Amino acid sequence: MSYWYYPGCSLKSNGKPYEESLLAVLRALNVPVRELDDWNCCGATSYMSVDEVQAFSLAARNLALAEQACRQTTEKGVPQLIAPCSACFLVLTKTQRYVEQHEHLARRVHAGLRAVGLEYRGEVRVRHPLDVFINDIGLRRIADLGKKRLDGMKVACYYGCQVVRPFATFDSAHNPTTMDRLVQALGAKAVQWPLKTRCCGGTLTGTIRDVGLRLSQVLLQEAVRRGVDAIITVCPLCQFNLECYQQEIGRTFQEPIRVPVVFLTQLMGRAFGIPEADLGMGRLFVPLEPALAPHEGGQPAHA
Amino acid sequence: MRDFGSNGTPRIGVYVCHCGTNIAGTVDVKAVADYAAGLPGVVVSREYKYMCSDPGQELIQQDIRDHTLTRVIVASCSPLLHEHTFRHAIAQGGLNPYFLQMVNIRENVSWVNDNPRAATVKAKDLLRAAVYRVGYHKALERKQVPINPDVLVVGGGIAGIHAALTLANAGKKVYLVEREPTIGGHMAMFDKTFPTLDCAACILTPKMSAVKTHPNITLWTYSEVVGVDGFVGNYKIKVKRKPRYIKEDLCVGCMECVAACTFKEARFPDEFNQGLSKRKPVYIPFPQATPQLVVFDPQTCIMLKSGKCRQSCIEACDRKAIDFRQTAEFEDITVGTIILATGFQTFDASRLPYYGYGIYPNVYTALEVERLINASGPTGGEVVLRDGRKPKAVGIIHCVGSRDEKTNRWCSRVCCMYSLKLAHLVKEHTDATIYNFYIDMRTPGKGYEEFYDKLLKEGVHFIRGRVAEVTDWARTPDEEGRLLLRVEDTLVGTVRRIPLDMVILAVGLEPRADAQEVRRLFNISCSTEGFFLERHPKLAPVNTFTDGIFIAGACQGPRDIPDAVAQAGAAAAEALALIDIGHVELEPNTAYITEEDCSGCRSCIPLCPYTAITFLGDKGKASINEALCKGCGTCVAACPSGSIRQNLFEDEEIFSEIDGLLARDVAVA
Amino acid sequence: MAFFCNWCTYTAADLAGVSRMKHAPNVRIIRVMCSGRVDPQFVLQAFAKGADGVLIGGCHIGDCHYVEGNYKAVRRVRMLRRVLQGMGIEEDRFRLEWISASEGEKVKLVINDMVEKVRALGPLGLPQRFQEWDEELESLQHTVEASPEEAPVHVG
Amino acid sequence: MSVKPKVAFYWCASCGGCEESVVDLAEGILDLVGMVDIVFWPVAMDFKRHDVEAMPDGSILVSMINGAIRSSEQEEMVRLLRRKSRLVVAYGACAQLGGIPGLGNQFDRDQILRFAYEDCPSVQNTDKVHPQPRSRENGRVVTLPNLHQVVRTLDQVVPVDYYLPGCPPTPQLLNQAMTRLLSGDLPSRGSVLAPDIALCDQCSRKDSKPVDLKFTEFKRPHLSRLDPQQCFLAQGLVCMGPATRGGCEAQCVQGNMPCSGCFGPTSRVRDQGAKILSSLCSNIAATSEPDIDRTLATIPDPVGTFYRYSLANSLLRKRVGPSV
Amino acid sequence: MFKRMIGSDVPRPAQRIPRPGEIRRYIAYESDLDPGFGELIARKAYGEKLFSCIQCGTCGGTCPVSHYMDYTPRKIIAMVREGFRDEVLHCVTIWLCASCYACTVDCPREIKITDVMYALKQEAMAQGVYPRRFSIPVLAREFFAGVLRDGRSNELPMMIRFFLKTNPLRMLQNAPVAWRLWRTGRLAWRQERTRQRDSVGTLLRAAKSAEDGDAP
Repeated sequence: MSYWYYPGCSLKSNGKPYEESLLAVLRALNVPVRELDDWNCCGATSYMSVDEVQAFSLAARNLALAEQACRQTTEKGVPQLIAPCSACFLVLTKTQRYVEQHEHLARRVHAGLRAVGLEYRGEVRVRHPLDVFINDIGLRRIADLGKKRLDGMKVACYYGCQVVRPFATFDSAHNPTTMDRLVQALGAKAVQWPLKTRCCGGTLTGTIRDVGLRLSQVLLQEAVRRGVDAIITVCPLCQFNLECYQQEIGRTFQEPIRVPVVFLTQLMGRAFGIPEADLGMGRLFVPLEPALAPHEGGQPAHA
Repeated sequence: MRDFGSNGTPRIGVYVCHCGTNIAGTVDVKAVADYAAGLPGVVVSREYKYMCSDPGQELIQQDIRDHTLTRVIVASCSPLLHEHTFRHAIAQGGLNPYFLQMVNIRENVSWVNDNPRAATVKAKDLLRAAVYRVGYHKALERKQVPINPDVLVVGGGIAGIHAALTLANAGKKVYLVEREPTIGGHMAMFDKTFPTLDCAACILTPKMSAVKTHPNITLWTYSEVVGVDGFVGNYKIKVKRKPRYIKEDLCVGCMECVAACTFKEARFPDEFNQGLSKRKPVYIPFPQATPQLVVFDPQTCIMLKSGKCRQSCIEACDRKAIDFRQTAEFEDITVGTIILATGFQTFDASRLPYYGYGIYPNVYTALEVERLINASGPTGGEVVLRDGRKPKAVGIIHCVGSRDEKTNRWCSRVCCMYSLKLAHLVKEHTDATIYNFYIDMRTPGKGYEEFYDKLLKEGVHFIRGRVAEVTDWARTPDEEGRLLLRVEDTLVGTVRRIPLDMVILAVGLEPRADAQEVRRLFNISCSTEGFFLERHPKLAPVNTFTDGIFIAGACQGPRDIPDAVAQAGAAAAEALALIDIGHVELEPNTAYITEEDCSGCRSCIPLCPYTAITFLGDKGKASINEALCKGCGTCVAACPSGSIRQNLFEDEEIFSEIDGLLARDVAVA
Repeated sequence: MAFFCNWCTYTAADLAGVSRMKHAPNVRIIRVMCSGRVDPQFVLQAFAKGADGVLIGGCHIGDCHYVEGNYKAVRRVRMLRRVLQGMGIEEDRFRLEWISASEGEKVKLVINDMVEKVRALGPLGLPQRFQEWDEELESLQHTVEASPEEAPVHVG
Repeated sequence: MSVKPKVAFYWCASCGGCEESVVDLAEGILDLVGMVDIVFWPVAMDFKRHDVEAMPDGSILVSMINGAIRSSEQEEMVRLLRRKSRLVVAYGACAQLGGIPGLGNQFDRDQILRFAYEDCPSVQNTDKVHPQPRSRENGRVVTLPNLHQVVRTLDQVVPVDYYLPGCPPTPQLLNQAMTRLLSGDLPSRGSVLAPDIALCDQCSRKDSKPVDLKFTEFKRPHLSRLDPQQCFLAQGLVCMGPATRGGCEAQCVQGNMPCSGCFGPTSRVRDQGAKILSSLCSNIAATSEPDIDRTLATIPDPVGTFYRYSLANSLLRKRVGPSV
Repeated sequence: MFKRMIGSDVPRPAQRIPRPGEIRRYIAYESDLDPGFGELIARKAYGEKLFSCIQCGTCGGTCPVSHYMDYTPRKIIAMVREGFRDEVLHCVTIWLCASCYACTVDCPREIKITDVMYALKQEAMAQGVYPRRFSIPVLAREFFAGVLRDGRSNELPMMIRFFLKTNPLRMLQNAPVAWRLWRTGRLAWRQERTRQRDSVGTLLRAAKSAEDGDAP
């Protein structure tokens, strides 16, 4: 089975490190992926607040493209479309559900697609990397490749909102564990904390700044309070808010805070022994290395 | 076979009921009655406000006399509701009750249509069918089946206990079958009962021992019904008695064996105490357990698991009551009626991770707290946290698992009241600050609202809002190391964070996990939620669709002790009513074979689930035992030469009904 | 035209009524004790007499008040389908549904859905067809009565 | 000597077997001829239609008419005979039930004609000529009877007084019938002159039928070795016996062939096919729809199997629309 | 440290308590309400279930920003249902919703609250009524326009336009982040866009104009 890869806009800009590390990791696991040709923006969340029919149509175009692409290949089976960005993953999944459930919406979306010579049959399966790692590739293979290189490291797995909400397709909406299981398979310790899926503020950091930053801050604070070496995430926006705004957060609330916030795939890549450069480590504002250093060779984290 | 009284053609009386506006509101009853008057054989056709009223019935009886009617058609509500009434009525009028045909123009017409024209047309069609059909009706006699006076009660909770005692006191023989090692059910776990706060044990245990000692009650605990056969008045029951590994007649419950057990320490979670304490492989569930017999748990007893054990228990037992070779035994009994009181189970709180049950040790279910409060419980009545501290602030979350589309949609009815009770008791035991988080406070019952008022006066906090999450996410010094609860105080209109030491989840009531198997076993129905379905929600609340089987207590839906007891009484009364007449009258809708027609092909014989059809070798014909036949008509439909027929559902009757229904369409063509 | 078993589906229909669930007025219900009582002859008779569709309602498999009457029903129905097919009667005109006593909603849904499907097919109208078919007789009778001697010559 | 009662025999859509069965009376036929005056019998004697027309109405005591009615000519003739006869007897399965010709009701007339004159493998008809009801042949108008849209039983065309079932009726039944009719003690009008009980009653294999059949498949006679003693149903074959009127002395069964139902249903059944279907299907073993279908699939042609003789007489009578 | 944080976390008193001496008038006349508003929003938000709300407040409790809202989501639903159209469309709440779907997931009545918020935002934007100090609509529009043009969203130009239109000062506020992003190569200069330029536009127009029977 091979996968189609839907990057979404973020992974081409501030989410670069995510794209780089994800593709590197999949390569290391020799899972072939092909970038979906001529994909377009999923519509994200702000589109919904302008016109939901167009938002759904926009997303549906990508779904249709994936199905078309798969039909052009000789392979059998349902097209698998990997959407690493939470917003994209949510919007694409939501589009599938709603088009299936609301016939009047479906009519419009199909009409739109027809106008550009596309057809959406509802065959494509939208997959999140976590889902693929756990259910397709499997912990064993990942653990074998990882060789416990992260031994003793202590991390907070932060899932954010839109991976398991509103549709808990592959993990619990309230207490997801896929990411925890992954990092543990690599030797790290995932702290149990209640903010795994609490909102990071999303676009509020850009629009209603004080509120947005506050939401990010409480997350950082709680993670630090639980003494983690790093926060692990799978969402470009979460990573952006939690990492890139750390200085602003510190300034705004007069309480400096500094903790690495890295993409799961970066950490995995690190564990797989993939070179820094291929993982976009250099693009981090708060480098992971210092946090990682003491554990190389597996010494305990907080000795 | 047409039996038309004195003169050749039937003389039909048609009566169209308004049912107030229930029917007349949608159906043009006048038009329907006039239409009927023109149909063949109809000599009188009337409409009346309430046919089921006495004047309505007298109207029919008068006409039977004046117009020498030979057939009567009542177009009103569902036959399931009033067929009986009107059969009785025409019988009083001197006509065979089975010369009646009912037309359902309420449930099947007026209530499911809002277009008067269509409804009226439909009513006419149905009526025409009845006119065509009723001519073929035959005079029939109800057949009587003797009732075995013995009763089976399934489930030894308060409902089962009460039903059993009521019947036993009335001099009936009762078999009480309980799955657990002791009777008492959920009530035995409670400390006090709302709103009177009298001690559950004090009012329950006397009844429990009464059951044990009652000469008319055979009590089988640690047993399950595994087979049900037969029909009202004559049910054949098979009961499986699981091995206790002690001889019940010898054991006196001295518990020497428990003391002597190889396991010096009790180390297995104690089911009765909700796992809050430990027990040994051999144990008695709780001090007042009835019967007072130990039971060996095959999952944990080394002897039973491996066969290798010092068996110190055996030496300890001077009555030589222990028998590890014991195996399951089966009892076969015959009873006339059955009362199901199999109770409920509580909602599994771990299904809602956001309340932290199973994640944070100090989140408890209400049942666990009942045990904590109970003097004979794991802490001897001390309400303390797992680490032994006394809680300073306690929150009780209502509606856990209830009123939620994703779990149980229904209101569990008892949670509000038992939460109030727990609030009071916990406060009494700990003097902690108590918060109740409720969506709606539901206290309908004698003295319930007053109890609520009492709690308000006691200074318990009542916050209207469904709690969103329970976490350990401390943000201020006073929150450190405590449970944090986030809720919108919907009355104040703000979100609140409340630090607590103990959270109590008021878990709802739901059907037992095996309710479906049980209802199959007894051939009754379940409502969509999975509780046993009553025959009629208002008029037959303890009856089921299977004659002679009654339901009592929470197996029919969430209810509190007073209601469960009342229902148990009602079920017992229903059973007694059957028993005291000594026989049941069964619908004569049985199948029969006309001997000269039967070719003896035997096709019908395997089709009968009640083995009512036998083959008479000497005659080379099949014949049906009316006593066994329940009148499903499967054999009738299957007889290849049309030689089996069924009273009330003769081929001619149904064919004519079909023809009648469709006659209009033909006329139109 | 619908045949409903007394214990489940007819009760469900009553429930639908009690809960005022409106459904298409085209359906006419005949109560039998069990879906097992439904003789294939009834179904054919219904069609022959002008029904455009026939619905049989019984308890869910395993829930039959008479233990297994509904098994008999489903077996006959499966075969009867094929016979009807052979006689040119569309599949959607004949349907078997399991509806338990508590499923008033389902009664509504099934009836409406079936009425819709049958409406799409248009009327079956067998009685009318029988009449049409038999016109060939009448017409001929006239010619015979009219001119007996001018009858056609038989070519051997 | 007194005037002998007049009897007519006529055949419509039939194979001629019924005529044979009359001849099968063997020497018995002489008694018959002795007793009655056969005034019309196209197969055996040279009487013409106009001879019949010449007779006064009701002058024939009884007309024995076999064969189904599927053409204008047949219809005319039976109407004519009806007028001339006091009694009309539907003689044999085709007249009573439509018989094998009745199976034609699974198709449209055009389909049948197309097959018969074009598609049938044994037909050489390059310019696709179909017979015309009216044509000219060296100056003379030549007419042919019309083929009806529907194959009919006799009583769907004219009132019938009695039915003599069978394909063909047994000489014994014919004898009994004749003697009864001639002796003048007439059974109630419309009755079938055969026992009103299913065949099993007189079947020699009755006792070998197990109580529980639990069919898992249905075998076909030409594809299975048939046990000469055991009940056919027990052997997994479709035997119409249970749904078929007795009176045939179970001849097929004697010949080790299952009953195919030519005597039609008992008086208590309206649709023979539906009834045997109901009985057989109720007794199959499968409980899940797929298994049920799998078992039932072993009956490739339900209509042809259950309605071998009675389709024209069935509740649905004829296929709706052309078959595919 | 906790002190400070709490200080800024708790809504400022001014929001809860009227200024000394200030008297407000709280009363709703039926004539001021819009009875059809509930249905309208329910339809727009695929929210037939909106009417089965039992006002339990789960949404308010679970919402990470509810403590900044003038009306909690629960109250919004109550007001929508009762036709408090103007109050709702002018409120802060709908602009604070970050689409985290917590409420939608937890609602015991399965009300799609996030979609209700979307519907309200659409409505407010259509009516042009929203608090000026909230720039979400502008961002949304910018985003919308950008995607309509390029088929993909391009942060940099979008953000620049966004800040110019709202509050140029914010641009300075964000300059450091922008700078670091650029330094780490996380700010794409190259304009991303779909190959078939028009295809997205055509698609959206067609979808929009497509007739639909009972659709919103």
